[in-house]
Amino acid sequence: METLLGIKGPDFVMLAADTTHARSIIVMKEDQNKIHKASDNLLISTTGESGDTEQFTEFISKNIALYKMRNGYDLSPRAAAHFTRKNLADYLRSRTPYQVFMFVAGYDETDGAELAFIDYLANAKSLNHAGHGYGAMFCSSIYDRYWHPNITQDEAYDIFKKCIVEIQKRLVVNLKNFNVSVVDKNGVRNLEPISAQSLTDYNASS
Amino acid sequence: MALAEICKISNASYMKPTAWTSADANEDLKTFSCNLANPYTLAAPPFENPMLNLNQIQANSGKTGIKIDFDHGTTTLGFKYQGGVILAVDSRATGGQYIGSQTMKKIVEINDFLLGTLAGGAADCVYWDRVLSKECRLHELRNKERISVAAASKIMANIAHEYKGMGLSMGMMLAGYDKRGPGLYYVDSEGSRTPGNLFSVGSGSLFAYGVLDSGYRWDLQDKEAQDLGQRAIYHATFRDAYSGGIIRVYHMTPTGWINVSNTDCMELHYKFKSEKEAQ
Amino acid sequence: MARRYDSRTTIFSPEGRLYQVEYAMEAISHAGTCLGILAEDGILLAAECRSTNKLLDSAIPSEKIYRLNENMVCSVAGITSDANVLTAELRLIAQRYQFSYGEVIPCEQLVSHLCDIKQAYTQYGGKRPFGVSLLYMGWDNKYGYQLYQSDPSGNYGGWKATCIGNNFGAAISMLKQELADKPSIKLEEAKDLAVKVLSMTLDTTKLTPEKVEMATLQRVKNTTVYSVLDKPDVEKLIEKYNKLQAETEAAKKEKQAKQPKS
Amino acid sequence: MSILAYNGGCVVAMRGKDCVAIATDHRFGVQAQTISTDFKKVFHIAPRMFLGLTGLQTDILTVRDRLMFRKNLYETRENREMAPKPFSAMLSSFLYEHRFGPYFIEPVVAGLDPKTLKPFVCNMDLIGCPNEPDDFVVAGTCAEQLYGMCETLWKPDLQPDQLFEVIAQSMMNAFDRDAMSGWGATVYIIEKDKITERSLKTRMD
Amino acid sequence: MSNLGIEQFPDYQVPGVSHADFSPYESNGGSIVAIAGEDFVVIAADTRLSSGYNIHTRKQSKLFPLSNQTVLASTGCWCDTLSLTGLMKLRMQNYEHTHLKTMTTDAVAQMLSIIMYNRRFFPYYVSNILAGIDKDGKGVVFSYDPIGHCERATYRAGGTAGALLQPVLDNQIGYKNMNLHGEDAPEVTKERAVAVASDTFISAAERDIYTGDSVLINIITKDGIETQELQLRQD
Repeated sequence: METLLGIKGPDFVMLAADTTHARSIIVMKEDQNKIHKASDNLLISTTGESGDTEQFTEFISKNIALYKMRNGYDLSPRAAAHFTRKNLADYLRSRTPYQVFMFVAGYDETDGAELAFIDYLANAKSLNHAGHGYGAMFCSSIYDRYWHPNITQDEAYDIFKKCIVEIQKRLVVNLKNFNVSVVDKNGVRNLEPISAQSLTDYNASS
Repeated sequence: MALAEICKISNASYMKPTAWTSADANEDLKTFSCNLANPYTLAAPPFENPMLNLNQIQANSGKTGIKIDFDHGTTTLGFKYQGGVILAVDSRATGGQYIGSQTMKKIVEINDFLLGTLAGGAADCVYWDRVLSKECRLHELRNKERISVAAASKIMANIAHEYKGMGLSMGMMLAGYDKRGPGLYYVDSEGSRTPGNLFSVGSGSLFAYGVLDSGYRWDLQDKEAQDLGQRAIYHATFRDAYSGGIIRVYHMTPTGWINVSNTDCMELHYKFKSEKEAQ
Repeated sequence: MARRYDSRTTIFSPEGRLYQVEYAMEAISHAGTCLGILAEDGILLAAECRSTNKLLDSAIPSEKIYRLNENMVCSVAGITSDANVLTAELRLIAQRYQFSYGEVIPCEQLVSHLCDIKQAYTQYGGKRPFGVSLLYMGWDNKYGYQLYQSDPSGNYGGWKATCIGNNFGAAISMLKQELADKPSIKLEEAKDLAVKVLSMTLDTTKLTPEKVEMATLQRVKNTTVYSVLDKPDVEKLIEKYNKLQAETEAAKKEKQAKQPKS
Repeated sequence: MSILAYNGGCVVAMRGKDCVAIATDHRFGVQAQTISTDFKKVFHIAPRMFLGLTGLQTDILTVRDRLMFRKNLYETRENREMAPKPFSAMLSSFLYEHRFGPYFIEPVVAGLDPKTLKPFVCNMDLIGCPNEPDDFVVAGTCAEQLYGMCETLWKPDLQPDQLFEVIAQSMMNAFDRDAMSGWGATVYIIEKDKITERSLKTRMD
Repeated sequence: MSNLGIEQFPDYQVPGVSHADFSPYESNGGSIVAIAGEDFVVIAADTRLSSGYNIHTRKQSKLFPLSNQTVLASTGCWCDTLSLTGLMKLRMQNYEHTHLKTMTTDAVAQMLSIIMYNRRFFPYYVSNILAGIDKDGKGVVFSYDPIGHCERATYRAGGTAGALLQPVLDNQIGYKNMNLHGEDAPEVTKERAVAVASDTFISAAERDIYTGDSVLINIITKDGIETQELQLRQD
């Protein structure tokens, strides 16, 4: 029941992920960070089968780090996304398929910003805005409404606020808090988390 | 007819030598189209769990080649605001993945002051809405005053509850204007009935909610409210595969309903697109 | 004395040498010469092609210069059959990378990957090393134009210009002399230089187009263009070189003629 | 909801007079939800050859990558452009290797033979049974609708611009009757000396 | 159906055997098309009746003239079609005897919808298209889903090749996706309607094994029904 959100701007990619870690009906943890820093120009955010998420994310991050150590330069975000998808697709038809929904997001001078949407079947697509999980289904129409090609980071953050107000209003599961991170030319930065408190006076329709 | 003697069926009704009398014909006529006389009585199926059986038949449509797909309609919304009630719907009917129609009328005009929206099984909604409009007309004749939205929705809820578990699929909103002011009820085939200010029903409703909630206020002006309803349905048609066609907007005012617009969502898409590019 | 140590490819001799590797280097130095020159607007590979038998079917485009993938070409010196195995392996490595990462393999990674394989033959497995040295020219978006050379030991290095095969030592010193002063040269100059070096290293005095294969790699409108010079172009280059050579000959004779008188 | 219809989408290819046309829709969806409206299911494999893949999107990407792997090797080894006929044979054997755990895709190959410039269209089922008609091939969730349209509109020896008109109308009207495909379309007309790519203004519902 | 079968006797359960349930329906194939113009309507149906891969007959009309202004085309499970059309004729005869006038097309359309819904829990497996001239003399087409959801349209295709035919009608009659440069779609003439109906059937016969042999075309105008026949491929 977790939710991931992603927005790509001309020179940045912003990700938001809820921080609820639940097992069956119990919320075990409220500050679970689901956005993993794979390298200083790459973010990987994963949700899905508990266990699979950490395993696969670390497998990919370690391989990307190894590539950097071996060659002295980073994998481009597009190549990292392709590499991730290929591995997930290989595991799909193996004895131990991984059931994970992911975003691979990064920034690179030559390729620019890249947001790759990957689902558990290893269907993958580079998108301008996307979401994983039931909560994200409410947000796709908000993205359509408010996203535009040269969006700034503040506007993107504001769109996330609108989405999270909508999720907290309509989704049956209570996702109290969302972590937000952004990757751009000066690397990876964590922004102010968006939670129910921080949205109390926020008016979505303004 | 020796065999008939042995099996002792020679004097059964279907073995009568005489020709079919007109009484028998009428008897058959009554049994096979009984719901014409009394709309509540539908033919009983020869098995007790029609929902399970119908689903099974639809499931192995691949093997048997029998493809029974009913028309389903999928994105409808309605909300109350200071100027009355706005209803907005799409017009796509799909049987499985095949688009049966792009011009279905998913808002059923029950009477001048009552509208019903249609989501889920198209035939179910249309049939029972027709029964409801009959009941409402009878109410007016009996009581010399228009039926309240609450009472009308109660009739529909009771009908739905009567057939609960038999496989009816309806998710409808009843909007109207009566002495208590604008009324909006959600009634579905599970028999649940609740009043409310804002509803969206159908598989496209998730996408409609996104835009609807972020734009909805009680003090919207009429034009703003109509555009909001239309825009919310447009976003549903863009994202949901089972929604599309023409976006119909109705406005329930104190003096009855008005069909505000019937716009093809293709025009809307390219209009909104150019507006955004202009920004 | 050394004979006893050279039968096993993976054994060091008392002087600390791997004879099989050195013998391989030796074999290569008798093979047809290949040289590569890095220019600022492209790279050049030139090779002396020894099998000029008229009966040969001209189906195979060239037996010294092989294309590896979109952005890389290599030229081989040594045992051609070994070379075929290595170039096939190079092509596979390149495609495996493209399959995993969705982009073309950077030049250095392809070369280093092959050299790991070559090195394995000098340390375990008991099989003889590949008797092949290769020159690689390529382009990638990390370092632009690159020229690499690798030898049977599995060692590789990046070069501005280099040569392998027959008379490679003389060729390298000539290249060093020609290029030492200039920071970088144009591809056209590189072609003339290549013809000059080749004619010097070839045993036969006269250089003919059949004996020379030349290919260039350039980056035009962000696609890599690999073109093999056909016979007439090589002809023109050789004539231009011969004319230049004749003039310098004449000038030198004249200087000699003037000098003894004084 | 068969797995071939999980992501939706459709491709059609037609033969014309010394030219071929291949068209694809743009939808990438997961069941009812449309995720993206710019996923073209046709890939430019060789200068005069296109490969269209419909079905499960993950297999579309995997099959494309693996075929590019084999095609690149073929072309570097042979040092010449790969012709559609051998490419389809390669595709067919590649799919049959997974006979008992197949890739859930329906491929369409369209192109001109590099030497004879003869138009070539062919499609296969998910285990590589090749079908090479001389009129048109269809694949995707609205195959029935496409058959109806193509059968009615297609004529032999169409000129490139007529072929464009026929394939565009066939595709658009077919996927307007299918919930799972549409959301934009692109047509590629392949002639001996040039390839015209035109995207169509379609319904986006 | 299933509870009458073998599931009642667990000890007869043999693992691995797939029990072919008694299916109450059968698809007898056939396709139908209807196109309405200003004052006429064309309704056509093929004449092949089949079951599985066998052809019962090549000359079975699927058009049921209910009155001289209304024709019902019905394909699918032939037994359901017969009982449904029988019931319709019976009711219309009754209506005529009680009201001394034939039912208008709109009334027939509504009645058919109610009658089909009567079998909501054990539906008729039929694809119906009703065509006729309505009370203001205009050509009209009504299409139905198996449980009677009725929708008025100007053109419609149904039956096994419905999915093949409908997009062609959208394009050729509805002029969808055609750039009409502003002015609205030209009125369909009788000749064009018949021509398009025939062409669509020729295409359908190519690709759908249940459609073929010949096409019966009824052209309904206020002065009655005119019939034409078109030969199709017989394989």
